[in-house]
Amino acid sequence: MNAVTAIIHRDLLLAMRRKSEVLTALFFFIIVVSLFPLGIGPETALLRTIAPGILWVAALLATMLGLARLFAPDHADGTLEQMVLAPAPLGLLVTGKIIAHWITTGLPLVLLAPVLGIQFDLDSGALGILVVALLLGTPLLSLIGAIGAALTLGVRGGGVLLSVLVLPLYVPALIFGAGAVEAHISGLGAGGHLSLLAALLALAVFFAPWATTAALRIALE
Amino acid sequence: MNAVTAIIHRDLLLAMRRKSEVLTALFFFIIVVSLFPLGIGPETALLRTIAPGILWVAALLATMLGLARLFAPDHADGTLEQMVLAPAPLGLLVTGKIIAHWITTGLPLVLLAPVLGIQFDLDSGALGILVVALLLGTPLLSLIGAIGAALTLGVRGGGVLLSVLVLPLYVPALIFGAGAVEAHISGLGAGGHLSLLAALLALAVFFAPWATTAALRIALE
Amino acid sequence: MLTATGLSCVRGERCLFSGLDLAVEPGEWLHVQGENGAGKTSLLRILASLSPPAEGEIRWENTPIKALAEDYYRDMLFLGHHGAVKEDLTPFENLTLSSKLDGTALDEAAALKALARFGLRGREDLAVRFLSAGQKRRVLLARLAVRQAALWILDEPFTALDVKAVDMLSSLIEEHVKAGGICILTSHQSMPLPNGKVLKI
Amino acid sequence: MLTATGLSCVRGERCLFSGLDLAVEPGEWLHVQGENGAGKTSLLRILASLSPPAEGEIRWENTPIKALAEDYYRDMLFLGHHGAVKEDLTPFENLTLSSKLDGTALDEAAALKALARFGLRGREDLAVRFLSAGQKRRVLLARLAVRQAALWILDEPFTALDVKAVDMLSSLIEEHVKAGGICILTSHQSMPLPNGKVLKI
Amino acid sequence: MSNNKIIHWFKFASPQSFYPLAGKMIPWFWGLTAVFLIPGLWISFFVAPTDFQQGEGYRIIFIHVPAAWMSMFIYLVMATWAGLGLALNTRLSGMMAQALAPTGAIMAFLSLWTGALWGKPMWGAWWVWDARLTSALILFFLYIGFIALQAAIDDARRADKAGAILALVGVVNVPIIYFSVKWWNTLHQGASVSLTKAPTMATTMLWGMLLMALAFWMYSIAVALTRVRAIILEREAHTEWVKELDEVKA
Amino acid sequence: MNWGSPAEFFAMGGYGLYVWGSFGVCAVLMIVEPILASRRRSDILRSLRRESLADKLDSQ
Ligand code: HEM
Ligand SMILES: Nc1ncnc2c1ncn2[C@@H]1O[C@H](COP(=O)(O)OP(=O)(O)OP(=O)(O)O)[C@@H](O)[C@H]1O
Ligand SMILES: Nc1ncnc2c1ncn2[C@@H]1O[C@H](COP(=O)(O)OP(=O)(O)OP(=O)(O)O)[C@@H](O)[C@H]1O
Ligand SMILES: [Mg+2]
Ligand SMILES: [Mg+2]
Repeated sequence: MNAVTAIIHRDLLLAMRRKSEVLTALFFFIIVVSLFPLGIGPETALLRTIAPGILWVAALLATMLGLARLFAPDHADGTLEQMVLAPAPLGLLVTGKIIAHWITTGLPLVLLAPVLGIQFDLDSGALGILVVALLLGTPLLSLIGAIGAALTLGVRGGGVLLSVLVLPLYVPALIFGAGAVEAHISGLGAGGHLSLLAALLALAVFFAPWATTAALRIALE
Repeated sequence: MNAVTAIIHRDLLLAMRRKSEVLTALFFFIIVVSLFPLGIGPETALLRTIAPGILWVAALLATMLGLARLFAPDHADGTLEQMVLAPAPLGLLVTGKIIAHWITTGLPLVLLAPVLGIQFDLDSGALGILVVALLLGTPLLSLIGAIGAALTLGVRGGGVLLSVLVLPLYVPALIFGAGAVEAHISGLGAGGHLSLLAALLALAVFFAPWATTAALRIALE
Repeated sequence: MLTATGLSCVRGERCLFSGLDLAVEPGEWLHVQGENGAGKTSLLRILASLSPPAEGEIRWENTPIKALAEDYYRDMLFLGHHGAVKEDLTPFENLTLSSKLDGTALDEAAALKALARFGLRGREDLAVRFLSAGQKRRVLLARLAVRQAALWILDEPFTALDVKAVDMLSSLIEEHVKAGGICILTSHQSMPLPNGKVLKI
Repeated sequence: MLTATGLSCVRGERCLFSGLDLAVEPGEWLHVQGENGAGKTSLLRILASLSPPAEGEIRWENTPIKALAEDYYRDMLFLGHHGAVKEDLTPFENLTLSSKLDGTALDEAAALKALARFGLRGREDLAVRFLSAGQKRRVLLARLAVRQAALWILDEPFTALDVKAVDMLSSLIEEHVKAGGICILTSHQSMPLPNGKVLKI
Repeated sequence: MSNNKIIHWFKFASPQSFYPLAGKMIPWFWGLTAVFLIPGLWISFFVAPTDFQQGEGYRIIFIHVPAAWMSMFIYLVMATWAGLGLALNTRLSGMMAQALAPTGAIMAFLSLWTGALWGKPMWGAWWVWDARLTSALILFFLYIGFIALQAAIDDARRADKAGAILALVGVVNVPIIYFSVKWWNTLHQGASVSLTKAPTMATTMLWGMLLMALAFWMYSIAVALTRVRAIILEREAHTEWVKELDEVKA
Repeated sequence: MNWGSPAEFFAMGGYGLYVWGSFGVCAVLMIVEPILASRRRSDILRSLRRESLADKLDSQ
């Protein structure tokens, strides 16, 4: 347990050392969201219908961009080798890294999403659902993403390959997440979608650290 | 001139060596475009209106992803130092690298876009305009992107910072590019938008390699 | 005691070595020698359990290291070509955080002392990326000095070090071996330390 | 002839050296020595015009190198800590492409000969990332052998090389200097070559 | 021109002589801020009549428009300083650009914020993706990019140069975004103050806006000078002249 | 004069929230920004003073 807090501490420290990185991930989210109206045009009604989809896709992309740096720097400078050789079980360390990743990328997105939602003229009920859905969804994105990051570690063309691997895996989160908000807007309850999202999250919490660990061991062989 | 062809040759060779990277940029484009119907829902009319915007945003993001790797590997392994110290003017070498980047990421997007356009039920006239707009727009994206890539070279948090720098600069290309297709669809001519795009491209061809070179020299100091 | 029997290593279609046996007792050190590309790094990574051998088995205190897993890691310290230092953190942070990961608590004074011992006085709070090549390696040496491990596996530890640092490291190894530790290392320079065995591949 | 007058170099708030003068004539070589972190790498990068000095001026054949720009680059070859070899390309491709960039055409036979001379026979078509640490450096030595440049600036060129390769490189430098070239290098080992000057910082 | 003259001219561009000069100017600019702000606020709240369409809500205009103007103006000034620094290699220019960026970003933010608070009662939406609004947003992003880039680079000189290139590239972008209004149907009001046409606004409103704009302008100068003094000290911390400063020796 | 009473002034004809929200945030930012800027200067001054003190002690 000590090792988990140590690794979370270290990763947060590193994130603070490059504060700009955390902030820019946020701005990336904002910018991507703002690009769509620029490309699509300004009609409010149209934008309101596609808002949940756009917000979720942007959240997906923002999480994904940070993924490439989840293990790669540790791999490049040999820290990952040292983690494998640390006396603490690798699975725990990996969980710690995923938690730190969520705190630095997922959580800020959740907090920011309502503001962007307002720009698309969503009402307060829809905003609430959006936040809950993201709160369930972003840890899921970090967990799934970690598997992809580990699989593409040290592989040529890692960055883009990573997105090709991970984005299809993100589709369920996208469908249920954006679906929840849309269901709410169109008057159906969002409950079903949200509980499915929660179920996926529970599954990932058990499964993803294990798969990530296995992938990391393979990458280092 | 010899040096330019040498560098294009080398970069294309490297791209072939990691074929997967070129392909995955394409796949990224396809996947991002396909995510939207998933997040937004299947109504054809709605999708048709937002198609140009989505295709352009996806093209922007796909180009941007590859940018991080435009100079970074050369920087990391010291090749960039050697380029600066090469007898050929750095500006020429940089132009060569930008051309190679466009051939490996921009051109495939142009070729693929009509296929994806068909999926969104665009008619053949609109598809033609889409291709022309992308043909003018993607080199512009590579040129502007190169400046951002050079500026963020070796900087902490490079990848995400890069997108925050570059995406706002991409906005004019996005507005005129997507605007051209929309203008055509809504019966206005696309000519105005296209000629603006061409003017921007001409401006960038002169200005961008110079700015990129200056940024590279700064990065290496 | 570390023993390996019948190790072989294949890279691509090339067999780097095969049927390699070795045994190193506590209080001994082993100098792995060979030309560039002979397979020294590959051997050391196999001994550190970072990559599996094509054939053969490695035992630590008579138990196969595969079965030991984390217990082996606790006893072993591997320093490879890569520094495993975070460029964005300071030497001090690097040292304390890596020892936390190793599960040993290191107090501030001990960390500062170890850094000062390796000539990093005044650089404790400078991000590692500003350090010179040799200073980066010195951060690793400080780690070597504070981590309690019976088995050291060091791949070219003398790279980039100046004469004084080479001496410091040599005496560090000597101490470690005298105290009953084991050290396996590669280096293209010769090392005049007692109790050394040489393995040529 | 390379001369530098009143060079000083500041990193952060630290002044690494100041008022440094040097002059190296054709047929001479200069061994820059100093402890880890003394500023050898910084000096070499300044001489190679990769970073500007805080003060002072560098002249090549009596013209300031700033004014020479590309003409200086044509006469000069810099090998730094980083290999400047592409890990994805083979040694052969690395060699031919880098000489194309230098504006010199290198035919296939010459490239293969240079690689073979440095013990890379049989590895010409293996991507560099599979090579051992020493073999990677040997690719660079091959570049040294084929590139015609009057001034060599080499930062720790002996790193990772085995005894045989160190000898080869030494004789390469000797040849170069005998033929009227200039070589400036850093190394923590001592080098018994004729016509050497030593600069301590 | 004689060499001496150049040196004389550059003297003011040196941090050493600018530092005390800025110190002397700051109180004056604060004074000017107050001089414009007090009558400006007075007109905004007590003289300008209620708008017959928008009621009292329109009073936001008295900070919205000055903030919007300043955000664009500061960007141009910042880019000019940055460009000068790149061309002439003067140390002070980069510091000025760096000192202006946060103020510009705050102005851009204020124009967005007040615009949003105005939009809700007037248009019924906090935000629309209209060209004017979007271009203000992009301008804000350009500021953020500039600040983030400079923050990410440790070496101050390198940060200055890199920031300068970005600012210059961005400046090409600003008019393009701004004029793209023409290709878009727009909900937002067009420029109603122009040099060529007679103002369409009530004269009291115009006066209020102009006074407030002047106040914002003076404020920006005062803050930027305060910040540049801090930046000068940070960067020149180890020079002799800083060590000789009274406030340091004390 | 537009206002009959202070209450009317603060209500802003029903737009109080929007008007005061704008002016309030504007005021806060414009008060905080100069404070932060001068704080930045006093921070660096403090460390400079400490350094010059240390120098003095060294030379003694
Ligand atoms: C978030 C929303 C808004 C943003 C980002 C924004 C941005 C701007 C900008 C950049 C300007 C300066 C343009 C110029 O002077 O040429 C401006 C001016 C102005 N804005 Fe807004 N605005 C917003 C909302 C509103 C709203 C809701 C209204 C009123 C219903 C409004 C009314 C005005 C007026 C009257 C001017 C002055 C135009 C002139 O006299 O030149 N704005 N705004
Ligand atoms: N895929 C492959 N195909 C053929 N040979 C390979 C392949 N991968 C690695 N090799 C060879 O395996 C060897 C790896 O050697 P290793 O890195 O262990 O050498 P080393 O003894 O540490 O050398 P150095 O002294 O240079 O560090 C090299 O000779 C390399 O050329
Ligand atoms: N920002 C900074 N602040 C303080 N000191 C710095 C900063 N950046 C670099 N340094 C110092 O400058 C020196 C750089 O040295 P350089 O890399 O030139 O050394 P070197 O002589 O090549 O050493 P080595 O033998 O280890 O390669 C180091 O001592 C480093 O600690
Ligand atoms: Mg090796
Ligand atoms: Mg060095």
